[in-house]
Amino acid sequence: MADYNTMELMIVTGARELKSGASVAVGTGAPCAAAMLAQKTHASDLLIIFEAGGIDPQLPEMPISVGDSRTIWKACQATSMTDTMELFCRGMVDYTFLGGAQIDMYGNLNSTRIGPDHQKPKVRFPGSGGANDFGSFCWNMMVMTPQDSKRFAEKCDYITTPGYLEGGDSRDKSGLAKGSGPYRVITNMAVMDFEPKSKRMRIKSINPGYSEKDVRDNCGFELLAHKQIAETHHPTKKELTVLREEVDPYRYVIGR
Amino acid sequence: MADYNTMELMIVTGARELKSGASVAVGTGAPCAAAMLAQKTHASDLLIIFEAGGIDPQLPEMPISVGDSRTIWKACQATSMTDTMELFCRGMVDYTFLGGAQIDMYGNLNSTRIGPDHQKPKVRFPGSGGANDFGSFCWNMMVMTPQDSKRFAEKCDYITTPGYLEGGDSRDKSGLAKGSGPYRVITNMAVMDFEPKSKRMRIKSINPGYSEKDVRDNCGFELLAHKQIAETHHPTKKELTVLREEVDPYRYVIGR
Amino acid sequence: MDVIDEGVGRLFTDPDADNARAHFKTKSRALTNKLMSLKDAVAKYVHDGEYLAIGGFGANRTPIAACHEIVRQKKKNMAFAGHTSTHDFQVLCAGKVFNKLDIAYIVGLEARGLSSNARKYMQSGEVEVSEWTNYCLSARLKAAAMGISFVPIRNVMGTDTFKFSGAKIIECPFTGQKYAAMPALWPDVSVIHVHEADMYGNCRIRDITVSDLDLAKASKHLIITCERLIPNEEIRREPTLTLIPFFCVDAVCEVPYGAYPGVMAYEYFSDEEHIREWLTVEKDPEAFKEFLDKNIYNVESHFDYIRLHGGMEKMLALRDKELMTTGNGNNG
Amino acid sequence: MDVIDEGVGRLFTDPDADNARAHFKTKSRALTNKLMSLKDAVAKYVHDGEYLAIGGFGANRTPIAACHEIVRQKKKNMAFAGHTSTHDFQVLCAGKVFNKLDIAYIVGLEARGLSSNARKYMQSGEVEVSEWTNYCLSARLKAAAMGISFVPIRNVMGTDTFKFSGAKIIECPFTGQKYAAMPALWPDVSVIHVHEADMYGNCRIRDITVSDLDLAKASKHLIITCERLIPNEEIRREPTLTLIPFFCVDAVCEVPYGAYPGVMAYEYFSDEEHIREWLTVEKDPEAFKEFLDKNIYNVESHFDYIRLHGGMEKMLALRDKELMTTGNGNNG
Repeated sequence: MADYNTMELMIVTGARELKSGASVAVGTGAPCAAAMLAQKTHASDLLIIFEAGGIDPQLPEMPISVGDSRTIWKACQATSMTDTMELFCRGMVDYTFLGGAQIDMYGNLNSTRIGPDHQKPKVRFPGSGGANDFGSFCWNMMVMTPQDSKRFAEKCDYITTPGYLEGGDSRDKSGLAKGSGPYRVITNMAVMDFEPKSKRMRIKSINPGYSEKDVRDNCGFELLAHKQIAETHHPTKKELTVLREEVDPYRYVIGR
Repeated sequence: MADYNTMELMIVTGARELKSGASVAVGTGAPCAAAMLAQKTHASDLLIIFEAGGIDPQLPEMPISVGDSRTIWKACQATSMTDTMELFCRGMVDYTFLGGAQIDMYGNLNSTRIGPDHQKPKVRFPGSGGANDFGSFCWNMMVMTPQDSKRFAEKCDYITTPGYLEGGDSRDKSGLAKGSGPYRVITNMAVMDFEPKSKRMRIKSINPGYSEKDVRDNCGFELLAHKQIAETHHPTKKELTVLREEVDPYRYVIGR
Repeated sequence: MDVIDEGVGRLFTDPDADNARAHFKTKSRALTNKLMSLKDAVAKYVHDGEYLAIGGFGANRTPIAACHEIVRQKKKNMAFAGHTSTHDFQVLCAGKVFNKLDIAYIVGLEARGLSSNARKYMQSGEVEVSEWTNYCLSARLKAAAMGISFVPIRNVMGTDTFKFSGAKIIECPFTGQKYAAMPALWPDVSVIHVHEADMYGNCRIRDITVSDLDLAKASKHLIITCERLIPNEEIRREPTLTLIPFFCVDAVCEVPYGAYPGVMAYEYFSDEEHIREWLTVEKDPEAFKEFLDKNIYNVESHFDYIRLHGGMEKMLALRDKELMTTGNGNNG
Repeated sequence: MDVIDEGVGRLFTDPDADNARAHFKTKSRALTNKLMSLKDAVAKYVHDGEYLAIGGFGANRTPIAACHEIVRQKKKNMAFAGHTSTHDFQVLCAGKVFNKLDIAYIVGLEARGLSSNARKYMQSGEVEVSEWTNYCLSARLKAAAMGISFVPIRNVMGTDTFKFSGAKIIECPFTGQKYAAMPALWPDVSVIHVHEADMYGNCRIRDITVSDLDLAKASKHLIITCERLIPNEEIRREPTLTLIPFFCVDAVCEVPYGAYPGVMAYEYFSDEEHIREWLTVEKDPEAFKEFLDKNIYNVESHFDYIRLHGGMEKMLALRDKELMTTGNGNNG
């Protein structure tokens, strides 16, 4: 078994979900690392999109902002945010990664506030940014996040970004794009997907070193589970080498 | 009295309506000649817009098409038709010139068909093109046309482009942009404007060589008239010189 | 939704945004070589009965070579976007390619006059029409580009252009103002002519863009014809110049002078003499039949067509005319 | 119009299209010299209580010099578009310039962390907020650019982002699909930083354009800051490069390094060291007060600010970093 840390495992796990010939819209940090890793390993034809307008750059290093000049480095196109958002709207974006202060069993995300008073919140976060847009339109929205029972909440204080809303067919009925929605939740402990009918989060695989009990203890709601819970695959040596030497040589994201 | 033909008079009359610091959207032919003449005489700061995307060109000659390359010759911008149409929509276009196979007393225009059967018309014309858009949004829509009693019709076979619709406040009530609408009708015989309340066409001035009777005999509906009908001003020597030597040296529009 | 009024014109395409998304889900995002001959591209992507749109503005940066190829391959029963359509319309009418038509501007060639053959076809009753305006069709493409089933605009209200359109009148939920709702238009296939493209379909246009950027996004399949192929490295050197990105594109065809006899900004001016020939010969049906055989049906390629009308010497002369220079072209 | 549901967020601007048209009717279309100092431009066009928007993307091609000037002139009680707003938001919060806020992205500086002072201000209850998303605000500007009072889009439905917005849910008249109607946003004044402009306001941007092209159209008044002035002849040599035309613009201010300490594509990279200083010093209110005096209130111009942080040597180093070259800058 190779020696690696949790962040490395999450990035590798995220990268493996990205298919060649598909498109992914990424933010800074781990999502960007996952996309870069996928492109440099199994998915050379992965189209990377930055919401601010960078299309298919040859990233020389990790961007600090989804709109900084690295996102158009030797890119195929430097366009507008309106343009990239229209890509989402037309169904041209297959994957994305989001995060948040809270996530519930239907994959709804809170990145706006903690506390009940909207005009005077206890804790104010950045808000949607592009997250609600990504979550509304992307075919397969993924969440990459550390897991604990406060973050994995019975009920979000505020739903910034739609998951499956109240589950079942509530997302389709809301008017959001048909067939889109949460796809994977990748944590330090496990990988979850969503049960097709109820749209509730369920355990798909558990990361090496963690038990089902760990996963359930660190979740504020009841998780469903696949009949057969697998063990999350270890990163390969090649994946780790590419991640460490080509994607994040200064270990900004994967840590020291 | 200078020696000039009717087309020259119409172009000069149209040009005089165009103010410096204003904007005009023009087609090919006489409208373009009028705008060029205005720009080269009293209205050096007239902004000329071509609907296909040409913004403020330094026209080296008359364009053949509102989208040909002359319309972007040394222009300030070569943009899209969507962009120029948005200029109309936002209220950034002051003047335009239109024509048509028929015009009625409210300035409604037909450039679509003659005959009752829409799917199998007796005579098919090009249709709206940008005309309905121009007529819907331009603050001051002008018509430059030869006058006869068939063309100046009691009722258009088909209203392609809105004038004041059924007169009175019917245009405002229709949903079209407030304060926009027909402004002048410039013919070989006279110049008309629109009575503010009824929005009916009325004689403002009569061209040299024509009588009020000529104007009325060559109109298929009853024209209102200003209390004092003026004589349309003659072109000045300077206007004629610029028109003939700089605007249309090959006499494409003003004829031989 | 309260619909206050609606036009009688039929919609020739489905405005449903989820159905369009289902198509775009299947479109490749891979950076693959899309080079093919124009002949193959038309055979592969232009199908009888489907909805066709043509980029440019009538005889300006219009893919006339592609229009000829569509006629040559005898495509039929198509629906067509008659949007700022002039010489392209004339060519497609010569082949009776379409019998369903969204009209903004047809039949005319602006200052050049009217096409008698196109007019005859439009007066024959063979073509089912819906009426729109230039901006209506631009807005319908914009809605499609935005992935929405309609966009509200403020023209056509109160006119027969509305009455014979497929638009509907609604009210703004914020102001109560009336708007004409324009249904999204997702063409099955479009052709756009550009100055430069790489083999993946990244395109540069040194000209007005008319509605082509929205058209590229709205089209389910897109054929690009280009004056010149350029390497992908050149695209990546200056990504701000890319106006159509590769993933909108299905086929890239290198067709120099592909807009001839129309104008291509900064490249060549229109061949007014030959366009006049089109307008004249149309008036005599027998002569027009011969003309079409000679210029379209019996030629192999756009180069053959150009050879019939002066070849490279003519192209140089048209370049001089476009640039207002005096080179070999004016002596050739 | 049936409104199915509506958010509780207040609209800080009037979405009425006719009222906007009445303003744009009065805007000059003349090609006049609009050059002035940034100080004069802010004094003339940025007014207490009005609605402000800032171009670029947070710390990318963002007119930070203008943000400093707005704070320096102690503008207050404004409404602000917190649209992809990061370091600009941090600067404006330092001056408490606004107390009404349309939020898409605020408080954070992306990968760099959060502004503790901005967060404090947002948790104080002093700011009235409406919630949106990046695309909501882009779409609201698009509607304004299109001269329409609303545009239908398909996000936010079912979430609290909708509930605390000023959007309304309607149905498509063609498909019955639900849409979130976004009200047009016409800012009273905006500032956009560009690479090159002429004295009339024709602008070139060699970068992603974010929402700036729609913002330029939507703004009732527009201040341009530019890295370089270029002659009008150069604009006319290549009109396809003009992204903002002169008649959208009210003031042109030549402000080299006007996006510092943010990044300007192909010109200079961001000064991460100094941005970190901002994030750190904010945590100590006393130190932050001194910092603001030193960096904003007691400086005359953006050049003075740059001199405080390394001057031309730093600018050369940031240029090297941006271009990934090794010139004098890395040795300076």
